[in-house]
Amino acid sequence: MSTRSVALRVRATECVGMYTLLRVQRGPIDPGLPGQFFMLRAEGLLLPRPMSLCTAAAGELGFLIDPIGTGTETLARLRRGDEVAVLGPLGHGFPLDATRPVLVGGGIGIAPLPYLSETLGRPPALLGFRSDAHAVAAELVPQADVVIDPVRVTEPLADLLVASPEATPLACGPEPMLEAVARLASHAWLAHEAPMACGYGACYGCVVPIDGELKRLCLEGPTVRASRLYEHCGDALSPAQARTAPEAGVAA
Amino acid sequence: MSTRSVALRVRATECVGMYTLLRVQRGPIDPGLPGQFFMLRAEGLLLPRPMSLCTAAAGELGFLIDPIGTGTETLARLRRGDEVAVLGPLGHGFPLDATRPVLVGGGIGIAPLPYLSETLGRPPALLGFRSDAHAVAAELVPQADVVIDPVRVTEPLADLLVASPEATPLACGPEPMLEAVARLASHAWLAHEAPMACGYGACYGCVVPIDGELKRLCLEGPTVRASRLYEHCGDALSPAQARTAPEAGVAA
Amino acid sequence: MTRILNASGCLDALAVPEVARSLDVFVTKTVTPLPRAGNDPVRIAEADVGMLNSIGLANPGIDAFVRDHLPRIEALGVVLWVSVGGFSAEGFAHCCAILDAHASIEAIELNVSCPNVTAPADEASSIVAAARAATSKPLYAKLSPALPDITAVARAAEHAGADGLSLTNTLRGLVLDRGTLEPILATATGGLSGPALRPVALAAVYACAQASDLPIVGMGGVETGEHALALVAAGASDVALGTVLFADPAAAERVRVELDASARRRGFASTDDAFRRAHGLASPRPNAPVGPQEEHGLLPIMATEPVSL
Amino acid sequence: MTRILNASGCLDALAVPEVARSLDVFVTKTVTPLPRAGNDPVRIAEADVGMLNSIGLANPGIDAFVRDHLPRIEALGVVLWVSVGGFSAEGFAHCCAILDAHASIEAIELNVSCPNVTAPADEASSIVAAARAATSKPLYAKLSPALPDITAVARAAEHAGADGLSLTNTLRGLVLDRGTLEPILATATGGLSGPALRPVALAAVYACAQASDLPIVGMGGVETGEHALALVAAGASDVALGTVLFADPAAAERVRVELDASARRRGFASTDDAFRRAHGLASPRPNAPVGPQEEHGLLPIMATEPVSL
Ligand SMILES: Cc1cc2nc3c(=O)[nH]c(=O)nc-3n(C[C@H](O)[C@H](O)[C@H](O)COP(=O)(O)OP(=O)(O)OC[C@H]3O[C@@H](n4cnc5c(N)ncnc54)[C@H](O)[C@@H]3O)c2cc1C
Ligand SMILES: Cc1cc2nc3c(=O)[nH]c(=O)nc-3n(C[C@H](O)[C@H](O)[C@H](O)COP(=O)(O)OP(=O)(O)OC[C@H]3O[C@@H](n4cnc5c(N)ncnc54)[C@H](O)[C@@H]3O)c2cc1C
Ligand SMILES: Cc1cc2nc3c(=O)[nH]c(=O)nc-3n(C[C@H](O)[C@H](O)[C@H](O)COP(=O)(O)O)c2cc1C
Ligand SMILES: Cc1cc2nc3c(=O)[nH]c(=O)nc-3n(C[C@H](O)[C@H](O)[C@H](O)COP(=O)(O)O)c2cc1C
Ligand code: FES
Ligand code: FES
Repeated sequence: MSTRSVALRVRATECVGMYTLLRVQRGPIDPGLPGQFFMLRAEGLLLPRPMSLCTAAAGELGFLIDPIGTGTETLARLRRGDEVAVLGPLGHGFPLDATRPVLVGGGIGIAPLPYLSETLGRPPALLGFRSDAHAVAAELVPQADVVIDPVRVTEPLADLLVASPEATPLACGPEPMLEAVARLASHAWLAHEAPMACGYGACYGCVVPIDGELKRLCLEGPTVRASRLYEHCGDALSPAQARTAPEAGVAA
Repeated sequence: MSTRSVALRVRATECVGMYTLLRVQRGPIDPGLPGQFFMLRAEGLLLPRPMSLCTAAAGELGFLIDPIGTGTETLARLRRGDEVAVLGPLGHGFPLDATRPVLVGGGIGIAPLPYLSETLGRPPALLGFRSDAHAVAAELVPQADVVIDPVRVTEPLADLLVASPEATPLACGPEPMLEAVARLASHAWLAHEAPMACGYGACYGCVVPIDGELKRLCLEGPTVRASRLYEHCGDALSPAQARTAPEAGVAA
Repeated sequence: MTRILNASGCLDALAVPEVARSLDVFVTKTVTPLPRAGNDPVRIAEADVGMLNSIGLANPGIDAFVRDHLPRIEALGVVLWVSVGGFSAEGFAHCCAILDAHASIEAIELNVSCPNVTAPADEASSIVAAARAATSKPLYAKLSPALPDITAVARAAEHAGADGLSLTNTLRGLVLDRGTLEPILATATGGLSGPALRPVALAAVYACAQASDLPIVGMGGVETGEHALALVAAGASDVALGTVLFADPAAAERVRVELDASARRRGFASTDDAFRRAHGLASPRPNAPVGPQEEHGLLPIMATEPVSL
Repeated sequence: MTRILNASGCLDALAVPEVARSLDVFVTKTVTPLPRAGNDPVRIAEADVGMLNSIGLANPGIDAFVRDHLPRIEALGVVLWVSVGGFSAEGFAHCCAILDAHASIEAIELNVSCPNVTAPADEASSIVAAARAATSKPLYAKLSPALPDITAVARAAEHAGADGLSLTNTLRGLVLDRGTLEPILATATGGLSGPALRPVALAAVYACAQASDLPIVGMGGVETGEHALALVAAGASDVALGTVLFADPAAAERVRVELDASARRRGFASTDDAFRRAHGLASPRPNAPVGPQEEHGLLPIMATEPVSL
C-alpha cells in the first residue's frame, strides 16, 4: 500500500450524463486492481474523499464523480491544470478469477466497472439508473444492459442467475441494491461504501458490520464477499422470489 | 457614516517602490475627506483591514499598502477583476483649514498624503523612508522633501518650524515619529493607528489613550490633535532640542 | 419567527443606530457594577479560523449606563436587551435590580461566561438565582462552551429561574505574531469567535435543547442564513450575529433573507420543521428537493450589487 | 529536539508500519480495560473548519492488546507510548499495572478527556494518582480543552504525579447534513479536531506552560511546521499530528523539515528560543529578518514533487 499522497495535475473534467469524469495525470501512481480506491483531496477540503478508479487509460487515472456534497462537488469542479492530492491504490479489488463474472452497477456504483470490464475482457454488465440522464454513463461500460427506475437492476440479474446460476455478480451500488444482490447470490462480491477519513486504517471511521463485527472497510474491503456482509443472503430467496420481493434493490 | 460594505472590482495593482497601490473602481462610494479611512476585505480574510484613502482619481479609490502581515499581503496580491469589500469613508479626516499646513509622512504613513496634498493645493511635504526603495513612493506626493534613514523626518521639520512656528504639521507615520512630531508641535494633527476589527465603533478593539482615557480610535480619529494623544508635547522641547533628542522620530 | 439579534459586545447602537435598527433585538455590551476601562491594547487579532478579542468588558458601569446611555438608546426605538456582568452574584443582582425599573428593557442577559475576566462558571446557578430575586424581567443565561458538560449548567440555570439561554460565548484561544512568535494580544490569550466556534456552538445548542425546555439564542460563527438555519435546527429560537458584523454591518438583513430562503428551499413550513428534523422528533412533511446551495462568491458576506446607504 | 508523535487514535502502526516508523514516537489508540466495539457508524464528518469523530474508543481491550497487538507493535521497532482510558480510576490503574511489565513501552498517556464517552475530567487527579501507584513509567495526562480553567486541572495532575501533559483532546462539535439538517454522526455530536482546534490548543499549551513545569506534548490542528513551531513557542516540548495524517500520511517527515526551517528562518538556535520569545522570558538573540513565510500552494500538505513509496 502506498502511504504517500502525490500532487497530480488534472488533465480534464468531462460531463458524463449527470456525473463528472475527472481525468488526472497518472504520475508515478500504480492504478492498482479494479475495485481498489484512491483518496482524493483538492484545495478547500480538510479530508480526502474515497473514489474508485473508473478508467485507466495510458498515463491517466479517471474517476467518475457524483457531486452529492461538499467534497464531491469540489472534486467535480476541478479544471485542467488544477492540483489534486492522490493517495492509493488502497483496499482490496474485485476477484479477477470469479466464475462467469457479471458486472452489476447502480447509479454512481458503475464507477469501478469500466476498469473492471476492461480487465476482465468485457464480461456482460447490468446497469440500473434513476433517469435517462444518469444512464448516459452506461456508455463507459461495454456490453451493458441498462434499466431505468422503476425497473430494478436486480430484475434482469435474477433472470440471468436463473439461466446461469454459477455466474458471479460483481456489484457496486447503493446499499439496498447490494442487499438485494446478496439475496440473489451469496457468492457475489459487493463493493461497499462508508464515509472514510483516511482510507488506510488510521481513523476507524469507516467501520461496517463484516462477519458480524464492526470492521474497517478500507482494510477489509471495499469489495467484500456478500456472505460476509449480510447474514441472510443467497438461498434465502429464490431468484424468482427476489425479483418480486418489495425490498429488492432500487436502481439509484 | 456608511454602514454598508460594497463589493467593488479591482482595476489594477501597481508597485510603488516597496508598496502596492491598489486601485479599485469607486462605485457608489464617497471618497470622504483626506485622513478618513475605509475597511477593506478580500477573499480569505475574516476581518477587514483599515486603509487610508491615498488617491482619489475620477471613478477610482487608491490605497497604498505595505504588506506586513496576512491581511495586507492578501490585499496587495489582488489582481484586476478581483472583488474587494469596501466600507467607508470612516472616522475623521485631517482639518482642511489648518494654518500653513505641512505634510509629514514616515514610511507607509505617506498613504493619506497624496489625497491630502491634492485637496490642500499641494502644500510642502516632508517624507522619511527607511531605504531608497521605499522612498520611491515619494513620487505620489508633490512638493516633497525626502530624507532616508538614519536621517529622520523630524530634523527638517524642526528646521521648518523654527522658520515658521505657525506652520501646522499634518502627520502620519509610526508611533515614535508621531510622538516626536508632537514634541515639536502640540498643535500638530496626527493620524494614529491601531488594529481595528470593525472600523465603526462596534468592537472596542481599537482603543488608544486619548485625553488620558482609552477611547475608540475609529470614532475619535484616526486623526487626532497631538495634544490629545501625548501629555508632554509641544513646548516641552524646543525644535532645536527635538532635532538632537535621542527619542526623536525614526523614519520607519 | 426566528429573531436576529446582535451578540453582546459586537455592536454599539449609539455609534450606528441604523445597524441597531436592522436587528429584531439590540443587545448591549456587558455592563458591570463599576466602570471598567477594559484590557490594554492590542485587544483584537485575526486567527486563521476565527478572531480573538480581549476587550475585557470595557463599559461605563451600571450607574453611568442607566444615566447617560440608556436614555439615548431608548430614543432609538429598538427592542432592547441589556447584558449584565459582575464578579459576584451580588454584583449581578445589583445591576438587575437597577435595570428592573426600566420598562424599555425587554430582557436581561447574564454574562456568566466572559473568558477575559475570571469566569464564574461554577456559580452560574447562584448568579441566576440572585438575579432572579432582583428582577422580574426575563433572564437569559449566557454560557461558555468551555465546560465539561454544558447541559448540567443549562439545567442548573433553568432551575435557578432563568427564562432562556444564550449559547455561546467565546472559547479561549491564542494567536502568536507570525514573525516574532509573541502573543499578539496584550493579555496573550483571548476569546475566540467566528468560524472555529461554529461547530462547537452548534453542539452546545443541540445538547442544551435536548436537556432543557428554555428558549435558546444561538450564536457562534454565524455568517449566512444556512449557518443560522443550522442553529435553529439544532434548537435555537433566535440567532445572534457577532464577528460577522465587523466585516458586514448589514449582515442582519442579509441573514434574515437567506434564512427564509434556506428554510423554504427545504420545504419547511416554519423553522420548527427544521428543529424537528434535526432532533428526529417527527417525520417532517415531504420536503422539496434541495437545490444547489446558496453560492457564495469570493466575498460571501458582501452585497452582490453595489449599494450605498 | 522537538519530537513528532502521532495523536492517539489517528494512526494504526500495524496497518502502516512505515508511517509509524516516520514518527519519533508511536502512540496507540486508547486502550480500555474491556474491549469496545465503539459507536455505530456514521463516525466521521468533515466540518467546515475541522472534522468530527465519534469513534467511541473502539479497541480490543487491554488483555487482547497486550496478547495480540503489543508483540506485533514491538516487532516494528518504534518508540512506543500506550494511551489508556477507563471509566474509573481503578480502570486506568488496572491497565497501567498490566502495561508496567512491558519494557517496550516508553510512557503511558492517560486519556482523561475523550468527549465521546462520559468524561471524567473532574477526576483527573484521582485517575493520575491511581495510575501513579500502578506503574513507574512516565505518565502523560491528556486533557480536554473544554474546561473553565485547564491550568487548575494541569496543576492537579502534576501534584498527583503526572510526568507530562498531552494538550489537547478534541472539543465537542456538531455538523448537520446540509440537505436534511439531520446530524451526520450517529451519535449526533462528536469530537472536533483540525484547524478549528488550533488557537484553542495553542492557548491551552501556553497557559499550562506558565502554570506547570511538566513537559507538554502539543497537538490540535497542526498541519505545517509553522503550526508546530507555534506550539513549541507556546510551551510544547513535543508535537503530535492527528487529523493531518488522514490527508497526508507522510506529514511527519514534512512537518519535521518545515519546523527546522521555520526556526532557522527566525534565527533561533534551538526551539527553546521560540519558547522564551513567546513567553517574554528573555530577549532572544538578535533574530535574522523573517523572510517570506513558507508559501503553501493549493494543496499545502502535499509533496510538491510526485514521489511514490
Ligand atoms: C471505497 C469507496 C469508493 C467510492 N467511489 C466513488 C466513486 O468512484 N465515485 C463517487 O462519486 N463516489 C464514490 N464514493 C462515494 C464518495 O466517496 C462519497 O460520495 C463522498 O465521500 C461524499 O463526500 P461529500 O463531501 O461529497 O458528501 P458529504 O457532504 O459527506 O455527504 C453528502 C450527503 O451524502 C451522504 N453520503 C455520504 N457518503 C455517502 C456515500 N458513500 N453514499 C451515499 N451517500 C453518502 C451524506 O450522509 C450526506 O447526506 C466511494 C466511496 C467509497 C467508500
Ligand atoms: C486608520 C488606519 C489607516 C491605515 N491605513 C493604512 C494604509 O493606508 N496603508 C497600509 O499599508 N496600512 C494602513 N494601516 C495599517 C494597516 O491597517 C495594518 O498594517 C493592517 O491592518 C495589518 O494587518 P495584517 O493582517 O497585514 O498584519 P497582522 O498580521 O495583523 O500584523 C503583522 C505584524 O504587524 C504588526 N502590526 C499590526 N498592525 C500594525 C500597524 N497598524 N502598524 C504597525 N504594525 C502593525 C502586528 O503586531 C504584527 O507584528 C492603517 C491603519 C489604520 C488604523
Ligand atoms: C469584540 C468582541 C466583544 C465581545 N464582548 C462581549 C461582551 O461584552 N459580553 C458578552 O456576553 N459577550 C461578548 N462577546 C462574545 C459575543 O457576544 C459572542 O458570544 C461570540 O463572539 C460568538 O459569536 P460570533 O462567533 O458570531 O462572534 C464579544 C465578542 C467579541 C468578538
Ligand atoms: C478519528 C480520531 C480518533 C481519535 N481517537 C482518540 C483516542 O482514541 N484517544 C485519544 O486520546 N484521542 C483521540 N483522538 C484525539 C486526537 O488524539 C487529538 O487529541 C485531536 O485529534 C487533536 O489533534 P488534531 O487536531 O491534530 O487531530 C482522536 C481524534 C480523531 C480525529
Ligand atoms: S477510512 Fe480511516 S480507518 Fe478506514
Ligand atoms: S475598530 Fe471596532 S471599535 Fe474601533
